[in-house]
Amino acid sequence: MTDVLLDGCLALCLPLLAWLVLRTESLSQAVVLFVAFGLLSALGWARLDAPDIALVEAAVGTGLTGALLMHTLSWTEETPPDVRARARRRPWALLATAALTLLLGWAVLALPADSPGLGPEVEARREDSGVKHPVTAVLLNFRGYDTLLEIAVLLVAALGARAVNPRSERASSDAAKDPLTGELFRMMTPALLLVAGYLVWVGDHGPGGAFQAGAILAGGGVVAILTSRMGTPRMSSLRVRWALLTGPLLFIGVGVAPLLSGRRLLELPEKLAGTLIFIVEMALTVTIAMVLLMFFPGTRPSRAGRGGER
Amino acid sequence: MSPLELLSAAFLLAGAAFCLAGTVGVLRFPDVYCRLHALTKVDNLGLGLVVAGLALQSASWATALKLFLVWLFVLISSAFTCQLIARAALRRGAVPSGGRREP
Amino acid sequence: MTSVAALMVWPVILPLLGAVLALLVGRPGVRLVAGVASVATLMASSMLAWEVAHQGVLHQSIGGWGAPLGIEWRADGLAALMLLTIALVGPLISVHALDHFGDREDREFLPLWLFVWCALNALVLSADAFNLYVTLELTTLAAVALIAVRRDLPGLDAGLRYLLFALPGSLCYLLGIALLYGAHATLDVGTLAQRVQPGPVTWVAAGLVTVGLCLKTPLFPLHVWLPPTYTGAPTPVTALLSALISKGSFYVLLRLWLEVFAPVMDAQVGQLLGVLGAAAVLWGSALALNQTQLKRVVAYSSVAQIGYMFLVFPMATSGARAGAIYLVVSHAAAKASMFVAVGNIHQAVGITALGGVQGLAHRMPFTFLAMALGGISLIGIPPSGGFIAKWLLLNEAIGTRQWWWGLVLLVGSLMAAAYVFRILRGSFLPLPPGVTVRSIPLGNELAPLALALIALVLGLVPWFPLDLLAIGASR
Amino acid sequence: MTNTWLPLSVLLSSLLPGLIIFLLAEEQRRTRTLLNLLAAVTKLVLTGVMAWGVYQGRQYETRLTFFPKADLVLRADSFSLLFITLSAVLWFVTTIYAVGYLEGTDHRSRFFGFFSLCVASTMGIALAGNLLTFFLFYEMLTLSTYPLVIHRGTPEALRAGNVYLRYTLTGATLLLAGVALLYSLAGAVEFTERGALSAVAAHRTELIVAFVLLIGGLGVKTALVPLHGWLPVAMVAPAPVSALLHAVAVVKAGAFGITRIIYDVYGVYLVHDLGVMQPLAMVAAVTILYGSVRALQQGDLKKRLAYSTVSQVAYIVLGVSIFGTASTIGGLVHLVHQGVMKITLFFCAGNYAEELHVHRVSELRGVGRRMPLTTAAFTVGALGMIGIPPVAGFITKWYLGIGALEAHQPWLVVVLLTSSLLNAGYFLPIVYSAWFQAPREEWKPSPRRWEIGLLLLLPTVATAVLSLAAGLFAGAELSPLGWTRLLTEREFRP
Amino acid sequence: MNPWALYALSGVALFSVGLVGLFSHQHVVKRILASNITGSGVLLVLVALARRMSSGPPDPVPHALVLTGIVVSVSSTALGVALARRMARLQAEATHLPEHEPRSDGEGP
Repeated sequence: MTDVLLDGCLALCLPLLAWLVLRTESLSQAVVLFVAFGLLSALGWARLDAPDIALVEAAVGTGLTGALLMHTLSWTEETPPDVRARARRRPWALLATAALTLLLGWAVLALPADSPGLGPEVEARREDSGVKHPVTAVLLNFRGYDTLLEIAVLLVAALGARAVNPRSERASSDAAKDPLTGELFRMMTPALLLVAGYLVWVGDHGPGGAFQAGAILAGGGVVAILTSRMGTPRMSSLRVRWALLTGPLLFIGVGVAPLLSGRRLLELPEKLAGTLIFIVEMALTVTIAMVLLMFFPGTRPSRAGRGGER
Repeated sequence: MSPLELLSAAFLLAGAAFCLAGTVGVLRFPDVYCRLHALTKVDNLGLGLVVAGLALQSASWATALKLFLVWLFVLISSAFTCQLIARAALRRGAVPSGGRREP
Repeated sequence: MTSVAALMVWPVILPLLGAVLALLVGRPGVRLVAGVASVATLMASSMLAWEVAHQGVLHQSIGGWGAPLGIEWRADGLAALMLLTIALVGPLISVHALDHFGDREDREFLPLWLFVWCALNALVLSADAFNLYVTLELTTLAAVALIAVRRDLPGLDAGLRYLLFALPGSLCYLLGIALLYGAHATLDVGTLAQRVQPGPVTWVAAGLVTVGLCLKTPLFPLHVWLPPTYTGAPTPVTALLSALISKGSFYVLLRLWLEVFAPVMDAQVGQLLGVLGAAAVLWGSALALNQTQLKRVVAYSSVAQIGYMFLVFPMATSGARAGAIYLVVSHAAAKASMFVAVGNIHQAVGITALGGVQGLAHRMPFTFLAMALGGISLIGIPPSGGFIAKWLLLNEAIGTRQWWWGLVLLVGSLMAAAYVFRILRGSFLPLPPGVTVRSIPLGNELAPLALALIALVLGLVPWFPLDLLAIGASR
Repeated sequence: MTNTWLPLSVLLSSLLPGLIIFLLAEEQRRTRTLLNLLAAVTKLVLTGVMAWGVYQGRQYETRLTFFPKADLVLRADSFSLLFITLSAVLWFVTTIYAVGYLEGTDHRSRFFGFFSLCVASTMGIALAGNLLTFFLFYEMLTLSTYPLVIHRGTPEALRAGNVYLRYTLTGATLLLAGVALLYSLAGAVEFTERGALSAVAAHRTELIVAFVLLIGGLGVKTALVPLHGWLPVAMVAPAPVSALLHAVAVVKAGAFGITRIIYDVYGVYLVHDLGVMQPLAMVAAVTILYGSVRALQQGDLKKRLAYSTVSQVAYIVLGVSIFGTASTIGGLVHLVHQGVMKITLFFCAGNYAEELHVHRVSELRGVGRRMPLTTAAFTVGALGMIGIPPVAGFITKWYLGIGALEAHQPWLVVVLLTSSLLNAGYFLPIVYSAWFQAPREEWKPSPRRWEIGLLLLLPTVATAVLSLAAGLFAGAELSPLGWTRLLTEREFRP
Repeated sequence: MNPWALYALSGVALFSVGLVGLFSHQHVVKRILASNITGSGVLLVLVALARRMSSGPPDPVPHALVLTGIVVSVSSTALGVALARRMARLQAEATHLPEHEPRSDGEGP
């Protein structure tokens, strides 16, 4: 009974919150509401027995995205007023939303109510995949090719983001000397590394994996960037490029290597599969962390700083 | 209900009450510094109580330890976040209101 | 598995590897790496096409897991033809881009283009509905980055516009796929084709997939983003967008529609798509006629040409399929050559208005020859790939007793002739005084010509692509 | 025994030089001229060989795969040879003429490139062995003539180009629709003597619709009223272009196409049976009269010749759309006769314009003393157009008249006579004033300049001689008339 | 009603809210937010569909798909935000310093 109440509440709150996010006139409020929305949906994932997703959602979908959007607002405030969000009343919007929801809901309710999906198939072949956690098995082995392309997506986004904002800005050097944040990093860095390593390792048999770990690592880095302790990693640095690209290269190598022995792309030998997946995941963790960091182009120099710059 | 469960329930309820109080504080307090105060101090306490309540119910020590770690990390991060936000506010010239609500 | 099926790996992996290595080597070697990767991918694509032509449809299960669990690749004649098109048209555009961009953009353009190439090849080969989503997204994001690569205001605006239309498109597609997965517990296109039944799930899913892909392609009336995006993007990128990237989503739509949805959908839906296509032809052509900027004329022409492709849906015969694909391929070559030629003109005289072509026919003969040949293909006059496509569609329209689509084709051709010759005829006028013509590197003049010649050759030996297309065609 | 190379070679003998000429620099005058002449001579020789072979009953066919189920066919039959020989001969003389005419002007590489493409397309049209192939070359012809029409690059030329395109592309669209309709009925209809559609003769409605579309499409280039509007406007093109357009390439391609449709696609019996012949004959008759009347009103020499073309080409259509051998012979032979005579007239007009800057009819007074050979050639052409023996035009009208009577359509004789009177009305005054009126001041024959350059004069005289010869030796076996009779007898063999 | 159906309907509603929002707002940030919401809706539907059997573990395939989906949506958000930021900056420079051509990309990546 309480379960249904909780689920119902959550299921109702999510769209309402989403509506609010879009209705709010103030952009910063909207972003804050969006973060709240993300956390609430992470709760939803957890309720649906999807702890992997809850983790990623909380860390990446909400944490990093929220930070990114918040960070952007500090720039787009300068947008001329005519492009600003205008809360125009659109009576058709509500109507359209309702109609669309009904239409889609009709289809959703017509779906079979108790399909196991591909669960049994995954279960049957899980032994052969080299990992015990079914989600990791799907992600890195059964559908590893998706993941390979997804890494390409990340690289492209990082490349694009760096291409348009190539400067790696740090507001002021005195911020870097701030004892408080220095202390924070001294405390956090080992913990972050530990947690990230743990998440990759645990991904073998439980919720966790490269994305979660990469997100954790990136979280630390983002705080460093936002507090001006660190510049955004730059593509011009060879070390950054190696950190970014070792993972993909390794992944491609592991994917292509089976071809040499007459196997198919990404057809990992059963005995080695677990080890190979672990190595690739370790390397990908670094890649993912780097990519996520590259999304943050540093803090905006304060107005006074900008004045001095010119 | 065993005493342990009762205790756990009490912790959880108290934690929830603190969290509620913290939220009310964020909504009602007049300036950014007071709100930070409500957010960090009260919520941390609330979370601690919730963690304690859950730890009492947990099956193993390992789980209890993980719960405790969660609290610890939140404590650290909220302390720093609070500090950072307050400093940013100060730099932008937000003046403590001295307890009065702005009109 | 046979080593032949392993050939499918390389058209996807080589550009990906090339992109990663190009990023890694950075400034000094990026051109070299990209060049090697391009040649290698071209060879891989040709070899695969050759094998398909001789051995028929090829399959491969990635990772060896097999259909419902793993991801399947399928290379039929259509896929082989698309691979060849991408491998011929794309590098020619990128050759033009090399001179168009500076050193800095090169380092970003080349890896991004290789990512686009990888994504498109992956898209063409994939037989997995979700994998198609990932390839679509990879294409989109790489395209956005390419559009904005010059980081000027028009480019950024164009990139954002494209992103914010393409994203909901992908999401609609994904929701449709989610519904299909919910109903049939598979993502494999072939298996889905066997399992779909008429019913609300299929209808709504088909609607979502169609709307999503139409947003990305785009089909009238969802085309509003196209003209500003095509105009704002750097010209080589516009060429890529129009010639190849927009074809990716159309390809997916064609595949899913003909293989999965058409048998269980009401014929009226096909008619609706046809009506929208016809509207796109007329509306796009009419607007192209009213533009004063050279690039906008060519951009609006894309709206119209995409409209033709949608005429396949009401007819839904193998002949119409061949016609639509023929149009996809010849339009890729012809439109790329037009855009690249426009880029040359802009580079030479710095004028973007339609009148800028005045007197240039003799200064830039290859560019204008390319423009003329490309234009002929757009109109659909022989000898050109465009004519073959139009001919096939026209025959199907008559054969299926839907002569009104034939009428649309013919009227559209006349309108196309009007806007193409509007560009061309100005070039015969004498050069206006005060205009200086900067010289263009020979490579930049030859790139559009080579593209136009592809369109021409498509009109001269249509039996080869048509034979190839017939391999693995379902009906 | 079938020769597969010759038809293709005939086509390539102008296509390849055309493509090479594009690549030549403007200054490479000698190379270009040499190439042009070499190509023209090659084509003449090849055509001669092929004509002799066909006369001996040999087969010439090049077949290339196009679609999986339809080939590109180039085949030399007796009808195509009629047209090819005409084109090859006239191309040769026009090339010489054009070299002289364009001496020292801009963009000659472009001109001669498209000129060769234009001839190549005409060759393709003539050799096409099925409807699809015919259509491909027909469209190529449109594209390659457009740059010739707007060659001068003046706003007026561009406007003319627009009109030209509007008409021809609309025509092409109609033609395409017709071709596609027939294709869906009967495949890539091979041109066959006495028709290729007997298998689908039951689809009367479709066949009639297709016929109307095809004739509508071809009628544009043929300049049948009311589709003739482009022809007078296209007069802005340089004289050799006009000559070629009127005598060989464009207008003739249309007339040739109509003949092919009636005799080798539908078959004359089927067309007769469908009841579409009579309306076509009426359209032709109207065109003949309308063209003549309009020609009478023109003060501009080239415009007058243009309207005369409208009227003269309709003779061909009239001939083939009357059911009967004699009229068909008249129509087909006029394909050749009109070409030779009209090209003579255009050469003359070009000579007058080039040498004396005379464009209007009224300015031709006394020109005969200044340019006697040109004027003599003009006179031959004009008399031929009117139909006065022994010039070739007489043969045409004679056979047409007999054909009309054979077909029991005496009203057509009235049309022919009226038109001849009108022809005389607009040609004879020119001839008269050119010879017998006092020359204008500035034309006093000077010792330095008599007549005009040889490159312009020789082709003019040559074609005039040909016009006369075709009439004088009409009885010979290999004369146009003899060839046409052979052809017609096969078509009407039951 | 089954819990999965509740969440699936909620996801569908999110999708609709986001999609309509995407096309009814002008501001870039709002539109990016809307597209994120749309994406969340789709992913929620997928995860809900994985939980349709009341007993046993959920279907892991949609979970993997959703993980991929989240990464893709973060990537596109980041790219969109990067473009928006650059645009805002160029516009700001154009309004603040009209006499200067905003040319500040001295440093390559």
